[in-house]
Amino acid sequence: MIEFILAALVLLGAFFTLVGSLGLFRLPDFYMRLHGPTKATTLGVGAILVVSALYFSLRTESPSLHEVLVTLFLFITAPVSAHLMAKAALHLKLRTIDRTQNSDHPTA
Amino acid sequence: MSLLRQALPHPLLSLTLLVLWLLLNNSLSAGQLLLGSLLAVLIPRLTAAFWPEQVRIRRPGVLLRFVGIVLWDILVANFIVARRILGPVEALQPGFMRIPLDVQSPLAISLLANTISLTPGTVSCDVSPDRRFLLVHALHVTDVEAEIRQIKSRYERPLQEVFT
Amino acid sequence: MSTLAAWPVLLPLITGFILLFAARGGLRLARIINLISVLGVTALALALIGVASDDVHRVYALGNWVPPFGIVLVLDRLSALMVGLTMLLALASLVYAIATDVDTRGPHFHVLFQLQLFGLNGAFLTGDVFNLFVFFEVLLLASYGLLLHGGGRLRTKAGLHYVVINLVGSTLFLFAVGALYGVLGSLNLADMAQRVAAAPAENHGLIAAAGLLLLVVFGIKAAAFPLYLWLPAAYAGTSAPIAALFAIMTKVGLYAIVRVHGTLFGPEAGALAGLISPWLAVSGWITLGLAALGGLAATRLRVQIAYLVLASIGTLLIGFGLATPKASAGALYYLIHSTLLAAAFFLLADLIVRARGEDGDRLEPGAAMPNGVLLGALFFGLAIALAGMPPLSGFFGKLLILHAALDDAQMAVHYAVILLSSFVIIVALAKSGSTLFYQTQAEAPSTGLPPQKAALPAVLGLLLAAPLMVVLAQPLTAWLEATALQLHDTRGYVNAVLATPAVQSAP
Amino acid sequence: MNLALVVLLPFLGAALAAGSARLNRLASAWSAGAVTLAAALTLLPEALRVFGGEQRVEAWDWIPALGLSFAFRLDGLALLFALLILGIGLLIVIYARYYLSARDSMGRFYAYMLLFMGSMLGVVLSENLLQLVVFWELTSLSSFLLISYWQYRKDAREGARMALAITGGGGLALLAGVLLLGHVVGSYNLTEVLAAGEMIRAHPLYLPILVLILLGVFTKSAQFPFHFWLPHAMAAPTPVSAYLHSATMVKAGVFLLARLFPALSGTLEWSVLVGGAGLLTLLVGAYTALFKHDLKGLLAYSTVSHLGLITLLFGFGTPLAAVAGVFHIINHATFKASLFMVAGIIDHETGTRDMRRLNGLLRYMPHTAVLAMIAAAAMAGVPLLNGFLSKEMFFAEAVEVGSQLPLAWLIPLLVTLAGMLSVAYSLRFIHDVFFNGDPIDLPKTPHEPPRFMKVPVDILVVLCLAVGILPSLTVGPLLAVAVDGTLQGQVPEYSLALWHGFNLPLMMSMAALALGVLVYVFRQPLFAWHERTVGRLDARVPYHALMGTLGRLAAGVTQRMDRGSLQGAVAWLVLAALGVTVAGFALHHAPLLGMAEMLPVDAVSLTAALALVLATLATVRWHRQRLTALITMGVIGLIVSLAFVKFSAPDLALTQLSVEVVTIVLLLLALFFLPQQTSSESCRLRIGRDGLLALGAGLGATLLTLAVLTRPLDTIAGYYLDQALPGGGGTNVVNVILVDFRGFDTLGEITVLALAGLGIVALLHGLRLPMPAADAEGRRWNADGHSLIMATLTRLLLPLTLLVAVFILLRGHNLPGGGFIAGLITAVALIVQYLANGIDWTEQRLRLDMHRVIAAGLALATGTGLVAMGLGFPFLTSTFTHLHWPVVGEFELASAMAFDFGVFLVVVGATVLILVQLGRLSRAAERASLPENP
Amino acid sequence: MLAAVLPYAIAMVSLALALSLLRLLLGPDAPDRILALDTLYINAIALLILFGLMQGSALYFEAALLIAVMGFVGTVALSKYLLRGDIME
Amino acid sequence: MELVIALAIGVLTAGGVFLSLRGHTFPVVLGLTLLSYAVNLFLFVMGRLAIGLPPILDPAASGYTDPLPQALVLTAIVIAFGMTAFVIVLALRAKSELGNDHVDGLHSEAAGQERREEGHA
Ligand code: NA
Ligand code: NA
Repeated sequence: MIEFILAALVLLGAFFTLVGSLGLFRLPDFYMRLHGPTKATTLGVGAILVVSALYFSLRTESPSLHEVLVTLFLFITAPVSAHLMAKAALHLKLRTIDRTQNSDHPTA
Repeated sequence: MSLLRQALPHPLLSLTLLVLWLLLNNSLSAGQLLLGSLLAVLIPRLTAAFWPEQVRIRRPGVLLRFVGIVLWDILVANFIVARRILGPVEALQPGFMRIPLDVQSPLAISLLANTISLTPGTVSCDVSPDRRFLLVHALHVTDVEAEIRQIKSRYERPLQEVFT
Repeated sequence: MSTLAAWPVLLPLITGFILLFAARGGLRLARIINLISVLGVTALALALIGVASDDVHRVYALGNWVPPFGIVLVLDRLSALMVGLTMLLALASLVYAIATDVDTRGPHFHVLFQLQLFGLNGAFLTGDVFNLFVFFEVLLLASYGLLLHGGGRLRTKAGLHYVVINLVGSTLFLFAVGALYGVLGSLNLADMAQRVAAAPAENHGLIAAAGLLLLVVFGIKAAAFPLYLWLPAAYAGTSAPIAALFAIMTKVGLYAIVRVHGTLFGPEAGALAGLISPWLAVSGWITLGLAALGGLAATRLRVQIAYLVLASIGTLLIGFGLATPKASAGALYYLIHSTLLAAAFFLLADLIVRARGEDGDRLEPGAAMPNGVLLGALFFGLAIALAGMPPLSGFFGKLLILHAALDDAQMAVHYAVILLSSFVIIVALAKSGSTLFYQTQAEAPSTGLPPQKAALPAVLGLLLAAPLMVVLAQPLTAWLEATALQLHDTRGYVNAVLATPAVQSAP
Repeated sequence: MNLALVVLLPFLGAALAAGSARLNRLASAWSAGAVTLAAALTLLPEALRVFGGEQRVEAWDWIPALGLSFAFRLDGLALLFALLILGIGLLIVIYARYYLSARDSMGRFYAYMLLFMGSMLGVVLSENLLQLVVFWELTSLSSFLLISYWQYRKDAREGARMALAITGGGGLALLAGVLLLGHVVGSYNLTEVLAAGEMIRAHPLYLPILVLILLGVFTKSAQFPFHFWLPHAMAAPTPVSAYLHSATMVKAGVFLLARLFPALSGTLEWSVLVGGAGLLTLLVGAYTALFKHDLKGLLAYSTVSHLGLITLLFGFGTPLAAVAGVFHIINHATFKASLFMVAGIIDHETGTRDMRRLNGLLRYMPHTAVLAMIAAAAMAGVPLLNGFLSKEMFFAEAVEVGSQLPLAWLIPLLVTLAGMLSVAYSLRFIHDVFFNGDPIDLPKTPHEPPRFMKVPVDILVVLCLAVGILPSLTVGPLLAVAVDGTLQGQVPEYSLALWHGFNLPLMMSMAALALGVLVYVFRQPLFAWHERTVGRLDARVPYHALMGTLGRLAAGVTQRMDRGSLQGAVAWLVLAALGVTVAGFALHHAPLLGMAEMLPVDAVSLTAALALVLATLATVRWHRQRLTALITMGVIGLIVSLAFVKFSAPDLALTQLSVEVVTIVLLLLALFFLPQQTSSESCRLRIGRDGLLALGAGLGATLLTLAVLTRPLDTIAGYYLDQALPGGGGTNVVNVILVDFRGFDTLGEITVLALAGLGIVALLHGLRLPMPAADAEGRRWNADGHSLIMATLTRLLLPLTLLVAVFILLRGHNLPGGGFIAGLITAVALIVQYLANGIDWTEQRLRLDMHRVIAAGLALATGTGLVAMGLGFPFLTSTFTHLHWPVVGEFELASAMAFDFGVFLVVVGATVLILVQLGRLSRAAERASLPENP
Repeated sequence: MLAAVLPYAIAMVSLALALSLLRLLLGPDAPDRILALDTLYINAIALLILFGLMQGSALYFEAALLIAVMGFVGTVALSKYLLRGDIME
Repeated sequence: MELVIALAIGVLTAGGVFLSLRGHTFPVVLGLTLLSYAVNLFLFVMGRLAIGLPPILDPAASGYTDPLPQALVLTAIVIAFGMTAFVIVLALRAKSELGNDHVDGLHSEAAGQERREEGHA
């Protein structure tokens, strides 16, 4: 059972990681692409980390929770990265796709 | 009290550090506890200058609830965003949103921006220089005003309650 | 285990960080600390030459890990000689730098100076190929700092070229060392030599390629053709005391060739014995030829001296390329001579530039110099020495190499190149000396200054080597012959290093 | 000891003369005279023993390995020359004291003079041939100094350089010849060499030896075609011309011919080379001398001619010719030295040496005129003078040798012709100067010189007469020992009688005298013809052409190679590396690849490799868009880190990742001050060349890698794996190697880092660069300096990151991590504060002098090593122990950890120092008002 | 079971890596490339953990942690460069 | 696998050499960095390729890869970092002293003239 959960979680994590990159690859403007990695990857990596934690805890029969730290750091740093990249894109006045609402984005 | 303040300028931080240390080492041994405590005291003191102001957490219960909501939202958001990414691009209605800010402390603003970036289809892009608005980009938004209200009630209010 | 080999390396490092601690203590303190240290290590280095004269390889196993597993320092005649030479140069260079206030023209001169010595002495003493790489990097980075010390247009450009070329060189070094490790499985020079000798024939091509790649690396440092292009501008562009100290820099490359290739591809190396000799000879011929022409073509004195340094390298390559103890002894004699006197010449050039004022070191007639007779006499002496004319040391060095070349199959080429280039150099120096000192414009007002009194001992001290090496030629050449014999006895080296025991307990 | 002293005394005297000139102008003249006398007196007892039939040799070891000994030899030949050098030297010392004017430095003159004297004595008294070469070159050097004595004169400077180039260059050839000669004989000592003539002449190296030595001889003795330097050496003060360029130095060449006569002569090669050069020189010199209007020019070419005569005599190769040669050396020295002194007196007293202006001086200086006439007559070979005797012997030998050749009359005819010319120019020297009407427009009114200026000439002229009239009584004994020394005992029968009967040589003499007078009488048409034809030739032309070609060659080659181009230098370097690698494989006929098994490829690795290749190509393709290239480089770094993980190197992965981050920040800091785009600079040709080099290098690296990886590895690694735990106390073997087995490397490595920091501080010192006000597209920079969100969240991160750093530091000995990685993490944590909050804000909170942190790190790392030394173990010997504390439990303490902490400190200090110093650069910069690349 | 799916997971993450790289190469603007690099770093974390699971070794965890701790610094610095030019003021 | 690694090293080397031969400082620095990647990988694989055998002692380990090249590469990475830092700052200094960022401080036409002034021929 636990094996099954682990396997499913691993595939889920890998899937979200892939989706994040897929978004990065296929979405039409920078601001939209920004969503792929900043989100999908958090869960993608998160799920894989959970598997790792469970796997090593079970294998060594002592809790392996340090994986939490990776998630913690990612949760703090990924938004900072996204924020600065977006700020840079705004500064460079990167084009948005036409249907973007408030694309004149009243200056923040 | 002041002696304690000197020894532990940021007790919450110290506690966090101790927990993190034990997590890092995957161990609860006495030695690691001792070493972790030592670091939990030392590191905040070494970095005290970078944190001159006290971080006060008013309502820990609200905070915990907030964290739970955010984690749940992240989980859900991933599926939503995944569907949107995999779905037809033409169906997406991206847009910018200007969220008026009620929270004023830098930490609270930052945590709000952070939360927004981590949760459903939104990324914090910028804070206005006067700290009165947060500019957010949404991957798909149909009703901007509703979305803004949702964010303010779901994330900003709890944060305001915790950090004032 | 004798700790003697360790101190010439450790003391400069220790002085280095003491100077860094004392950075707020002011220039005076830094000068005193530096001078005391250099004096002390010089005395030690000279004592080590005496110690090493008993023909024993003194192996120092760092960290008490026996070879080939740990890093060893090996004090023998040759390494002692090189360290001694380095320290003599350092002393003269430092005295001159202090006397002329060169050390005030930028921060950290004294720390860089000491760490330069750390790198140099380490490179001369180490018995480990990768450790040699590390010390090369130490001495290079220190040399970058010193070379650029004081700034200025030409200096910066020359420095940039020197740095980039050496960085590419460092990459090659790692390629070569890596390949050697990949095929031999060891980094200790003695152990590698054993493994080369025992290598199966199918690995010979790979070993040879890696060995020759390493030769290219050392060739950059040594400034052997076609890798010398950094040298003229670098030596001509930097400050005088640093140019003087750099006289040892090219010798590090030569030393590395002699030590590493001499050991790896020495007489015991079977089919790979003597791998590099033909390469050294050809490179030496071209280097020497180009250097002589460069010296003739130079329109600035310091560029000309830089080409004289290059000429000495060409001669040394020929000498070491002969690969006989007799030739090596001669080349070592020439090495000592050219190192000390090239350094003296750079210092003198600086005094001449100072005395010529606005005329600088351009080889054009200028106003008469204050103390022109003294400077002219010193110039004449150094020109004779470096052109290899009697009665000073250069002639005898060349003579020793020529004499050793008599038995070589390529004797005719050696002779033609060495003698023709000597001729060109004589013509070049006669021209520049005549222009600088004879062709003065009496009516032009001099804008120059007389030499600083405290700077002269540095020049004279180095210059003294020229007659001294002639007068003391008998004991000196005897010592160098023994050194060359020890150098060519690779079996002795290998056995001594690999038999080093660990220290069992504290005495 | 005496012989060595004879040679060394003048050298010591040179210092004395230079020094004493500071006291008194004339003191140097007195000391020079005294030293010369002292040397002569020292020689005296030795000379007497030579007259008694001995050959004196003194030798001390000098460089035994070389066969070079400090050795002197005195036999008849050496004695003859030594006497000439000292005797004429003394006369010159006296003469020069009056010759030199008040503004000439006497100290310098006499010092140079004595230097020369010592060198010349060294040449003639050397027993060891290498030592002879030493002194030989010294004569060239001292001659350079003497010719350029009046250094403000262009002709003096150029004449000196020419003389040095020709004679110094010849000296180099001589050196080669002597080395070969000694190699053949097995010794450089004359005693052995002179005894080995047979063997030398039979040796295959004989011809090269002969040619090389003759190059030395001919250049020194001004033999055609090297003769032209001598007339230009006449720019020297006349005493120098008299001494060096007639009596002594130019005789060094013929001395060597005489010296090596027993060893080298007697072959066809010898006769052709020596004789041919001598004959040509004899004729060319004599002919040219006739047409010179300059007194010294005439004498110079006459000297050339007489040197040719002597050379020709030695070239004849017969013992009798050698006798004549030695005899003529003596005679020429006496009459030519006196003639030069006369020329000097005339120059001194009239202010010119131009024979077209000098006329009728007999009236003004009768005494001098008489001296000149006698000496000139000796030169012309007039009977009752010494020149006649040796010339008769010369004619006799010419006839004798000529008779053995196919055209028996040719040589006698040619030498008679030379005799005729000699008579003609001698006559001109007398008639054109002392008679021939009145002086024209002289700068000074001529009169007799001071008494003592004439005394040396008096003495020499008396000698000419004495030898001419009573040869056997005067020169006889000296000539006898000299000939004995020259021929090493094989002395032939010869007679010094004035009258040998009415024979062919006498008729040749008479003819020469008569024809010479005729030529002089009918000189006008001859002079006119000469001016139109031969006079336009200049023997210097080939020399200047050669020197010009050499100079152009030098400039051309140097410019082509050393063009100050970094690209060229790097291209050479790459080419060299490629070349030797290929050669290494090619020359050893070993297979390129080995037989070891390879690992299978998996899809992920292939993807990663493909990504690496793409990123590399992108970096190269976009290197001109610098930011883009920087980003693609980041990809490469990441994939390299992943490769380290894949192939079992976690420590490396951690290190590479940390370094990557710091490098990006570093390059961005710098990029701000550099153009953000590179202008297109390379032409197609260069791109093609560089592309080929790059391809070659890439292919080379690939093959080299494969060559190694397809072979088995037998390494010392097993030792480290075995010893890491019991010996080093750690389970992370890489870390144990770094801090223990090879801790010395690490010590060097952190020194490099420290040096980089210090070097950068030095480089940035005083550096000011304009700061662009806008980016590459001309957009002004964003106004918001510090993002609130970033600042707040990174401050939150600081303690957390430091905790991670401590974690990584402490576990390094046993698990991936260690001081270096921890140091980089710490540095990055601090750098982020600088990025987010600015330098001022951060520095107010971080009061650490990074110099001291570096120093402390180095001190700690070195200190752990020194502690071991203090305990009697080698530097860096480590120790560790496992402690059991109550509550805490068991833990390990290792000295290597202290070392690693030193590493940590240096890394933190150096990294922060480097980045922050670079960041600070914008404080010193002025904001430019306009973008750099509009 | 885990062992059976790991190769697929790794393949997916590798594909993600490739897509990110493509975006990096395609751009078109500097922020796109920076974002792609940032994503590559995150992908690498996933890959590292998966590799650790595959090898059954915890030794690769610190590499992932390090990326989480320091990976954003490059992104931040690059972005700040676009914004201000002077990244350390 | 060895072939893949060898090719990767080759491509990095080729790119590094090509960029090192450029005429402006920044591309040269990039080239040197590429070269250092190449050589670090090269040096690393000289201990041969091994998957899942990190040299961390563990009773359960099935074997270890050669730790020595790893230690060498670590040293080499650090040194290369120091060198890169130095050379990039030197590039700034050169730009300040020479007026532009060409490695020879000038554009080709002026080169000859300047060389003569520098006294090389
Ligand atoms: Na969101
Ligand atoms: Na800045």
